[in-house]
Amino acid sequence: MLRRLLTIMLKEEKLDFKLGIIARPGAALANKTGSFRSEIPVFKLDKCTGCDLCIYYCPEGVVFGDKKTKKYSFDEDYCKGCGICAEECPAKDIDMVLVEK
Amino acid sequence: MKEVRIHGRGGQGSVTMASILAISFFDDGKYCQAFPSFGSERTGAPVQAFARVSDTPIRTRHQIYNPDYIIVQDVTLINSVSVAKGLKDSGKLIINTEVDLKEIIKNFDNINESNIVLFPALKIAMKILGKPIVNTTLLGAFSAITGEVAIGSVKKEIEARFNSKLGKINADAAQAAYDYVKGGKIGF
Amino acid sequence: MLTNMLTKEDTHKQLFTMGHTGCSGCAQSMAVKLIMEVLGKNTIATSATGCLEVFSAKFPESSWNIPWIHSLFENSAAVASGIEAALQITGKKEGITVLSQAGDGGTADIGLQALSGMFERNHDVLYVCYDNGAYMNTGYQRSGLTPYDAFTSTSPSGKISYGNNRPKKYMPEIAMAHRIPYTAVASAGYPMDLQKKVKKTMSIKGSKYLQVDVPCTPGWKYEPRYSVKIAQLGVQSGLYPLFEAEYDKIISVKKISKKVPVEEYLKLQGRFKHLFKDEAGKAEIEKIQKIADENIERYGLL
Amino acid sequence: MKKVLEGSMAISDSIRMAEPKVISAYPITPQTHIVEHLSQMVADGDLKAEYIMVESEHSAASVVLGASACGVRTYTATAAQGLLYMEEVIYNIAGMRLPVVITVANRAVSAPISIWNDMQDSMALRDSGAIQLVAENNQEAYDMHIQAYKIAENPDVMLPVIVCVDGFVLTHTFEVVDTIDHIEKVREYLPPLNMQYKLDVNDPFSFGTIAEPSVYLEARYNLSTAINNSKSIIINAANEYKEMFGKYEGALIDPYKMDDADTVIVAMGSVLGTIKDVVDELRESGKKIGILKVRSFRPFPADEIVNALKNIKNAIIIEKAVSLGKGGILSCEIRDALYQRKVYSVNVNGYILGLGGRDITPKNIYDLIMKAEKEENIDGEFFGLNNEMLNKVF
Repeated sequence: MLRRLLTIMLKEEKLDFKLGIIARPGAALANKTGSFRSEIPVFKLDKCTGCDLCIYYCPEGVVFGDKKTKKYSFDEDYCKGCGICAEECPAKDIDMVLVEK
Repeated sequence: MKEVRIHGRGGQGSVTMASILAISFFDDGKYCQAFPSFGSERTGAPVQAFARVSDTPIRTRHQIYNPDYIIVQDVTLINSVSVAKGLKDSGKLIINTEVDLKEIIKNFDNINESNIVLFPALKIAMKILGKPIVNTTLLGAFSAITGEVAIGSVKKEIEARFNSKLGKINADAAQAAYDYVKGGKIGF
Repeated sequence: MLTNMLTKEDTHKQLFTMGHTGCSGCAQSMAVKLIMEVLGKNTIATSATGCLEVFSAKFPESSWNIPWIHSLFENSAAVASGIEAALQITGKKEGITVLSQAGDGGTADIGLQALSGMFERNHDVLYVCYDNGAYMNTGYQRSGLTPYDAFTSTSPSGKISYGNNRPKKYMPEIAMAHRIPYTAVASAGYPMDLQKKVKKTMSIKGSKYLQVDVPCTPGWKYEPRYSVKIAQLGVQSGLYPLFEAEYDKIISVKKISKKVPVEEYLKLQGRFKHLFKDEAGKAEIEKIQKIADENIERYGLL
Repeated sequence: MKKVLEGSMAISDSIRMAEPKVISAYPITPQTHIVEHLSQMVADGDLKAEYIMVESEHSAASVVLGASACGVRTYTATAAQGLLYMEEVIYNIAGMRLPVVITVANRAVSAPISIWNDMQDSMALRDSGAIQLVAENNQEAYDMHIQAYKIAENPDVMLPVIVCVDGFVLTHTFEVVDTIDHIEKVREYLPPLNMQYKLDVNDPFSFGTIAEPSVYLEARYNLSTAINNSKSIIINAANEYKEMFGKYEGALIDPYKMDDADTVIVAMGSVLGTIKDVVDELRESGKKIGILKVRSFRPFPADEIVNALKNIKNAIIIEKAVSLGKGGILSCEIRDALYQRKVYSVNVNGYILGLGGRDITPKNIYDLIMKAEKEENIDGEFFGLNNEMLNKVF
């Protein structure tokens, strides 16, 4: 936290902490929310119909893929493992598995 | 420094009168101040307004307790308000009325006949303005009675305050009042 | 709203970006993401104090890739009014959406006065109320939009109580009573419908009110994966009618495709579990069913 | 040009000169005349601004907050309960470093409800981070508003400025005010607002983010430093104004006949005029008495006040406000400033008077001086109490 703060205070000249609590756009990307999860989705890419619902429904916006090739994936750095994608997948093509590390 | 207190009722234009008087003093090259009795004005309720004039800048801001001049816009106020309170010995109490001085003086203790000036502002206002608003008329009378302010300044500021036609007839009313006091030619 | 292909890099450029600290499964963050997709980068947003503000903008981080401001709990609409006025007077309003956001408490309770003022002045602002039915940011206290019988920490069920004893305030109708050009109710359960409504607001000048049902996993007490399912059941049961209005007239409703009893909706949520304990609870469920049936009748949902 | 102007007119005229783009206010006595005049100016096209008629002071402050965050010049005015209702927002305006100018037509606070003048309202905002300047007369009220924008918008300040103008006593009083004839000169003194950070779709930033314990202390320190450092900018603003317009009423403080004084009256606002008349009279009778006007209450000019007072015998503090449960506010701060700088030789007596519009006459001031010179270490004593009223049974 402090290190990130210092980076912004010292290196990012555009932000003068002295002029108030102002944050750079999209700076939240620095916060890897993957630590939130205990389960992780597995995109089986078997019965996928390319409906894109997993993209629509993902609260984090971490799912990406290609409607044509029906190949979908997600950003492990940020996925919080909520399981909505698996629950809502009409083809039941996503499984949630426990993170075991 | 000379101090003026104006008594009237909410809606009679006492504050307007005080401010026009102050600006007229300013036109005469004096320093001035005008302010209302602070608070919310209610139509019909007794109100006061104040004005000061001086050759030097006016800094004090207290209300006026010992005025040199008191102007009473509505004679009925003398029944309910101590309009003459604090008048200086050399001061003038100017009352808009047509009632006889002998009747009026009964209402006051400790005040000499020589301090009181009765002036039929309502009659003049009705004749010239056609309505019972006497503040501008009284300003003309004040100029003539006290000599503290030039009638030209008073008329100029009355005209500046209202729109052209209204300003003109109000200035006429002030002039008529001035002439009346000075024994002018208008026959009332 | 989606292109055929979305890459990982694309996802990092979203206007409401990942990295926020919303709960796992948060339907509100889903709604914000969907709304920002439609509105695009020429948007200036305000947020009232609440979950969204806290989880999206923790200094020095921010999930907002647009100009965004938080001031207070009750003044999101007034701050947005000021922004709109500043854009108008400087000739910069054209092509820019002013988005004012708050939760249900910041909208229907403490912020109602400022919102009413904004509506009355008809500022060209899209106001979005993320309705999760309680003060979730402070630990699930009751708000004016808490549904009947829901357990919250200040409307708990108890020996003589079945939870919140007042019906949900009809906030969209309060908005409509202001005769603003557009009022709509949407749900996180129906993203396309939500985005369609947001798109529509962009072509309307004046105040727009959009209320979005956003289930809350810790507040409603359900597993994160059910956020969409519960939102859909809210709509399909008739408890959360989705409609659009122009001025004071409803112009369209989202019909219920497959009507479900309210019980289906209630039983998935811990905030209603006290209704399933005894006979008296059943009577309460019937009352809730009556609310749903009245909605169905009133809005013509079937 | 010299004109006879009501205080409210003078203020609105100087606001017109400063050309704010967004004005928002909610009417409250005795601020009303100011916003009425401004509304008329906007209605007549004499001031090109968005005038937002809001439903409350809270929203008035919120509207100017939002507009100011977009980088445009803004204005609002209020009094008493209205200011207290705005308070929450003003703290935010300060914390977010937005240069809003706010007129407070000083009025007593409830209860009991009183529409009349004292300074309890603005005093309640003393810890908000807003700069507070106090006007003595309508001339100063006029000049001070233009200077307020200059101070607020200085890149090293970026804070709201509250201009305190005694309600009724100044706002409703007509007197001679020397106004500026050419708006171009004001534009020269007060160049267009240019904010480093603002709400701009081409350069987006997030404002008002949450600060965790690891950040908040530093954020408040920076805010505190900014307002403390604004002293030199207030002085520069007054000096530049003097150079350009030839008018000067002091910057942080303004001494009056203090050179050889052994007794000095310290006060703020319109009561200074009445005090000056009394002091002039006492001077004529040979009394070594002077006046110290405090023009900037926040930032508090502690060094300047101590320098001015350190060699005198008696300091008499006259204030129209009270800190309930403590006593005098100005007197307490002056005593603290002297003590902190190890000046123990000055006898500080603080008195509270004129609350709720109680008229302060020259005789009151004279009596107070005579009484104060015989007393020691008075801390916010109520002066002028009507004992009969205190114990009356109605």
